[in-house]
Amino acid sequence: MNGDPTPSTLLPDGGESRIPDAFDGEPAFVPYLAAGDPSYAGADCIELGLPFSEPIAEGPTIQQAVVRAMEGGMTVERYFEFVSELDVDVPLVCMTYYNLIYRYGDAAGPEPFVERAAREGIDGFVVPDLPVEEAGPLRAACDEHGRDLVSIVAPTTADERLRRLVDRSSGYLYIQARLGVTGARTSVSGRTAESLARVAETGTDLPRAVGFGISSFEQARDVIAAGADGVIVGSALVDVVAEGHEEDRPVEETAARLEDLGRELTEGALAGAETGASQAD
Amino acid sequence: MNGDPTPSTLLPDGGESRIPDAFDGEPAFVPYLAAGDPSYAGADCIELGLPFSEPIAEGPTIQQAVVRAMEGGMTVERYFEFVSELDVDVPLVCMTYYNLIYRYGDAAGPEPFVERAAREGIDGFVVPDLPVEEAGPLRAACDEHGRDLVSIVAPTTADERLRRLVDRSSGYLYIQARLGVTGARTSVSGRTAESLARVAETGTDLPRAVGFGISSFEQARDVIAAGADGVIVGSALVDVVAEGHEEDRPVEETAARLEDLGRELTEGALAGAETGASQAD
Amino acid sequence: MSEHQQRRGDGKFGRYGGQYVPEALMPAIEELTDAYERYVLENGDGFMDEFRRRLRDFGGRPTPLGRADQLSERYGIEVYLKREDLLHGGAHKLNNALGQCLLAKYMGKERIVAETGAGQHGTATAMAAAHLDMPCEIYMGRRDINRQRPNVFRMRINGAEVNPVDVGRGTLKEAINETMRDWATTVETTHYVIGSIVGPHPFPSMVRDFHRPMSAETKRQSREQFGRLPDAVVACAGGGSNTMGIFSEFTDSRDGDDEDVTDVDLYAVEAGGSTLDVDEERGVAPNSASLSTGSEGVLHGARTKVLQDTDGQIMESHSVSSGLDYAGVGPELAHLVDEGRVDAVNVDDDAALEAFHRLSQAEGIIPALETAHALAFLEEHENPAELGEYVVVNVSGRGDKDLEAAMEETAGRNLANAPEMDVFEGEGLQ
Amino acid sequence: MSEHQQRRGDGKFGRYGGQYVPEALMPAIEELTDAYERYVLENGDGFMDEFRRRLRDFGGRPTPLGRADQLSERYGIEVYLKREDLLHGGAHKLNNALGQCLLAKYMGKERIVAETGAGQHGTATAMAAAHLDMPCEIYMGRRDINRQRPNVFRMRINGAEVNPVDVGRGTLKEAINETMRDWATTVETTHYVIGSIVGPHPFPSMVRDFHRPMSAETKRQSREQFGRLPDAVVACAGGGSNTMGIFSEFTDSRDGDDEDVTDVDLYAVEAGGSTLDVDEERGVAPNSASLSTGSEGVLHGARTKVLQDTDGQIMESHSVSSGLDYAGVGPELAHLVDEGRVDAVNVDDDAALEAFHRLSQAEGIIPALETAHALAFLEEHENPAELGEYVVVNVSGRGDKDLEAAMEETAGRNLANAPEMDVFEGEGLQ
Ligand SMILES: Cc1ncc(COP(=O)(O)O)c(C=O)c1O
Ligand SMILES: Cc1ncc(COP(=O)(O)O)c(C=O)c1O
Repeated sequence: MNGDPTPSTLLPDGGESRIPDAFDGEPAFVPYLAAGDPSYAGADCIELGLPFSEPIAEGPTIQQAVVRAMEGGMTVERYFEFVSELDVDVPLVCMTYYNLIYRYGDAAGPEPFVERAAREGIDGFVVPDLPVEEAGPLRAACDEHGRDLVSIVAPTTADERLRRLVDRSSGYLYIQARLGVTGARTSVSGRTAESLARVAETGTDLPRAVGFGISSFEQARDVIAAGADGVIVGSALVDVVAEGHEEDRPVEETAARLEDLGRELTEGALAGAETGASQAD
Repeated sequence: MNGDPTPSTLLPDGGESRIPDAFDGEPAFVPYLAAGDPSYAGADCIELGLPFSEPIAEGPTIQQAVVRAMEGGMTVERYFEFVSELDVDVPLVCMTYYNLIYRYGDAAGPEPFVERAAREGIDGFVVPDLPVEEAGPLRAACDEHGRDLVSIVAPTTADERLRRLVDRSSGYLYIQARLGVTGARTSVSGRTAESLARVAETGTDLPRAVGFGISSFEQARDVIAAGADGVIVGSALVDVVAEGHEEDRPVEETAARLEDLGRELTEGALAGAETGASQAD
Repeated sequence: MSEHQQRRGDGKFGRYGGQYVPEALMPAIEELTDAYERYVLENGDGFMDEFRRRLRDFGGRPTPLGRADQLSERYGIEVYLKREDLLHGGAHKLNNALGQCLLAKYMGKERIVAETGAGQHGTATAMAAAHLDMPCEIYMGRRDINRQRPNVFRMRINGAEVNPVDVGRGTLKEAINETMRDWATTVETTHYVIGSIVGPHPFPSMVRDFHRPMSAETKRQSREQFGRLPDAVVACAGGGSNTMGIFSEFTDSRDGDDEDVTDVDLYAVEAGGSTLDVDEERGVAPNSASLSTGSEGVLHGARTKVLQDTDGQIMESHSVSSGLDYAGVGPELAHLVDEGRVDAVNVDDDAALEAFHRLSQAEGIIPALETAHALAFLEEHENPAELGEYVVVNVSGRGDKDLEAAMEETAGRNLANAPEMDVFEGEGLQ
Repeated sequence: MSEHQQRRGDGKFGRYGGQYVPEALMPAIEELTDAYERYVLENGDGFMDEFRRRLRDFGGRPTPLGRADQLSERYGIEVYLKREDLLHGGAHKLNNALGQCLLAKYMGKERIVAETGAGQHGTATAMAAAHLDMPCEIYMGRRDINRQRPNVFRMRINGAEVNPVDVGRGTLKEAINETMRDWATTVETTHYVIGSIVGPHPFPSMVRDFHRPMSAETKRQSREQFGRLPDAVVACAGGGSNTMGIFSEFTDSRDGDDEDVTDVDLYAVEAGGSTLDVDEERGVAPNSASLSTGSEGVLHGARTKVLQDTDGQIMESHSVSSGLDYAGVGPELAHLVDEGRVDAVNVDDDAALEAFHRLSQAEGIIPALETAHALAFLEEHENPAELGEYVVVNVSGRGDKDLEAAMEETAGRNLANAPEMDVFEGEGLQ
């Protein structure tokens, strides 16, 4: 395990992660999309899912997206091809499970995957089944290639553990809004505010993005007001894509709807920033 | 248990069993019929079945007859009524299972049944589930009412046991032609001859009637030739009755067929008697 | 009369018992009686040693005695369960099946036949015969075959032939008749493994003795676990083998025990079916409570209590559990009830089904429907505390064989504690 | 490093093991690790005493070790069977289910969830939870639900909820994913009872320890019955819990035994399915032989041997027995195979079905289809005498749950020793 905490500001040369910039200024809007779904403009950073056959941390919406993608012939190779062709100028975070990272390439271990991802323009990683205890080798590979490894902070993460975790994260902290799996919900757990406060107490500089169940103006507003630097929105968007698939809508129509929902959430986040600022007064 | 063996010649007064007469002279033809079946002329003695719900010693033919009789409403009372109305002048043997004998009347025990049977004109009893060990009370009741209690001799009955059994029998000995249950068969077990020889060795005066599976001229001939004094024919006759029932034949037609079969068997028995006599020469 | 002679007995239990069988079977019965005395009572050729070893290594004896925490709380007494459901095959039946198959082997018999009702005795016999490498045929009523399909599968898989009996109602009674017929034909080479403490002597005594380990273990385990004998022992009674098996050490004190084993109250719980009333007209008893409502008669080789009409015709019995669905009962049990040593009680189908669900949910043990009757007795009792402080219930078998039947029977009733059934009917789960 | 610390371990077995779970679960995993060390390893609050008592009185331990007379003759060696089929519930699974449910109770958890494949772990968990009065939900793939209906019934009857999992192929893999999701939501009040020696630390070690009595008893019983340790122990491997359970006392000599336990050869028999070849294109492995044909990967919380394609996507596995139908295997077992301490072998579906019928007919024991794989290994071995004089086979479960499946699978094949099937199809018997 790599004992050196590596904050995101300490990136080696050979291309730097663009993630820190995404959280500069106004609250960031971070959509999660499965690779292959219609791309999204208006994002400050994109989490791009690489589907794994055992998505243990996902709710039904993203599970279905995984099934769709895999039936559509998605492979690790195609994922990288898709990423390299992607025409967006925001940072890209690869969200996937550890086995795909571990297995890639000829040598065992995460390095070949990280090397390739860096080459294709991926700035960082979120790996839901890789707690800090097992993250050493991936952290080392990220350091080597100047990529970020985002940690997830759960409502159940106790303070001592939180400190260890903050120390070893880079890019941003993914604040899990509630227990459970991904999926759109109508209200945000009161524990989100608690988590944000506890993170603040650690004194970390890392931006905090809140995800798990964010789907509306109000939710986006509330989490930003509670001190978050950005909102991560997954299932709510994937639902739009899924509906488009089911009802055989033209890609542009789905893209337009995604844009609408994105706008609503961005506005919520802005409203939250104002409340937060006024509360801070 | 009644320790006194009671040979059939020692009958108290108040009506005597007519069975000994049936075996005087020519080989006896002893048909078994379920009570209610068309009566049979030409018999030297009739075994009249009183159906019991658990006919453990019967093969399929007589089991079916039992079911038919019970579904037809046969009860112990009707059996006795039937017997009392029966217009035949040969001895009648009641063949049934012990529970019906034991349960009849107000007092427990076989006496009331035997008393009633004697009154209605029954001369004796064959009870397939009553070995000599359990026959004491019935033997006593028979003695009291001058009835015979016929014992069954099985192929498995060893010599010592055979002597005990012969000592406690009256009327005749029912020589079981083979192991198993009642039912018409095409050949007679070689063990029949053996049984007859073993019975002869006991020096008993009791007539020997052979039953279980006798259905043809040849069989009747063979058992009589081997030393039997009569043949008991059950399932072969009951088959004729059953066929009549199935095919809805008029009672007279069935009666005529019974008569034909009876004649065939009687002739077989006579033929056997001649062989036996010539062999004895 | 020496201890030994007393144990040997003459096959009579008071006014009950005896040997009411066709003459053709008597020699086999005598041979069996000799073998019983020589091998079972006198441990000839080390028979009982081998039997006990096989009961342990093949059968899984001793079975546990375990406290039922939730039931104890519910009834305010200490309820202990004797776990015959854990015996190989899933019921107490193997004790007897193994004993008789082994005895048949010692006697030089080449073939095994048996009757079965619920299929438990049939499966136990098929297993024991396979274990001892003997060919085996089982007679089973057509109706029972349809009610207990998994057990039919099991017998066939163990290599036994299963012969359907179509006569009559196609239940246990008819299967016994048919097996007797087979035996009467093949008696010289074949042993008939009777499935309960019924039939002619020596069967009732012999079957009881093969089941006696239940009782001996219960005595020992009670002392180990709560320091004394129980106040009461409760068992369901069909033919009565699990009953006499677990009662036997408490009905006499032949082992020279200090404690008075006869202080232990014994309850035989019969199947009350739908009602204790009898339809004399149709010859049907909608129950199997021969101890409670039957009268003296002769059935299947023994004088005992039977369900019969006034003529003495045996009635159709009924119970939600095939294994209790029998019109007779073991002569020794009938005698002990007459003597007042055993209390005959009964519970109805509904109570048994509720008890089935209760034990399953409260203790994590799915009992056979037969066993459920014994458990229902506690629930039906007005004041279980009257039974004493420590009560042992004999869990004679497991309910795996009864799943379909229990679901079906449950669906038609309004039981307080049944799980939602829709999930079983294809909606929820299929 | 003290003995104790060595036992405690860090959750790694050579290159395998670890804790690859979502952050939200890590606190629970840490809490569980503490509880494992405190209660299981150090017998805190007398946990292990209570566990052993309940294993005995509720579970039926010790299970017998019995000589298989007919198999011994067939193979010319002494074959002994360790009878986990006699454990309550019908498989070794209860050891672990009871241990974890009891641990959950000691930890103050209020609710139990579990996944199940064949339904054996689900039924064991439902029974253990009912026994300890805890609410319980079981996740089960839709396909398995249809293949193992009796077990679904049993879980429901024991009061557990059964939640069908419709995703994917609807087997064990998907059920595990779904249970993890439940746990990730309810982790504060709920304990997830994993069904084999898989998953993140401390599960593999803890589940092994709960199954360890199999091994300890086998050691003791072998000495009692044939005066020494066996030459070989054979067990089937799905996740590997019955394997590691019966192997564990032979993989180290920590009890200070005189005898060299490591002389005992250990065989883990995997499901060879229809063939060992893999359809990379479709992502399907028509077998479940992850030890023999899998590669290193991370699945369900641990690094281990898994069936996966070149990308690292987990493949669909296959076996005639649902309980072996899993694409991974316990990390400790993977390690022991790498080390050469355990031999990984496999037999195909046909051989397993034949062994199912062979044991049923020859010994009167109907094995689970999983277990049948271990038995088939003897038959498939070119020269069983090479295995040694005394061979113990772990009979991990009984086949009652498999009757329908076995009949169906048998009907389609040309097996040397299957009983006539027509009798089951309604012609002969219905
Ligand atoms: C589980 C179980 N209990 C009880 C019985 C009733 O038999 P007995 O009264 O002889 O114990 C049976 C009969 O099949 C049974 O299977
Ligand atoms: C009887 C039996 N044996 C073996 C297994 C395989 O599990 P494991 O490899 O963990 O022992 C199962 C799983 O359901 C089972 O039911």
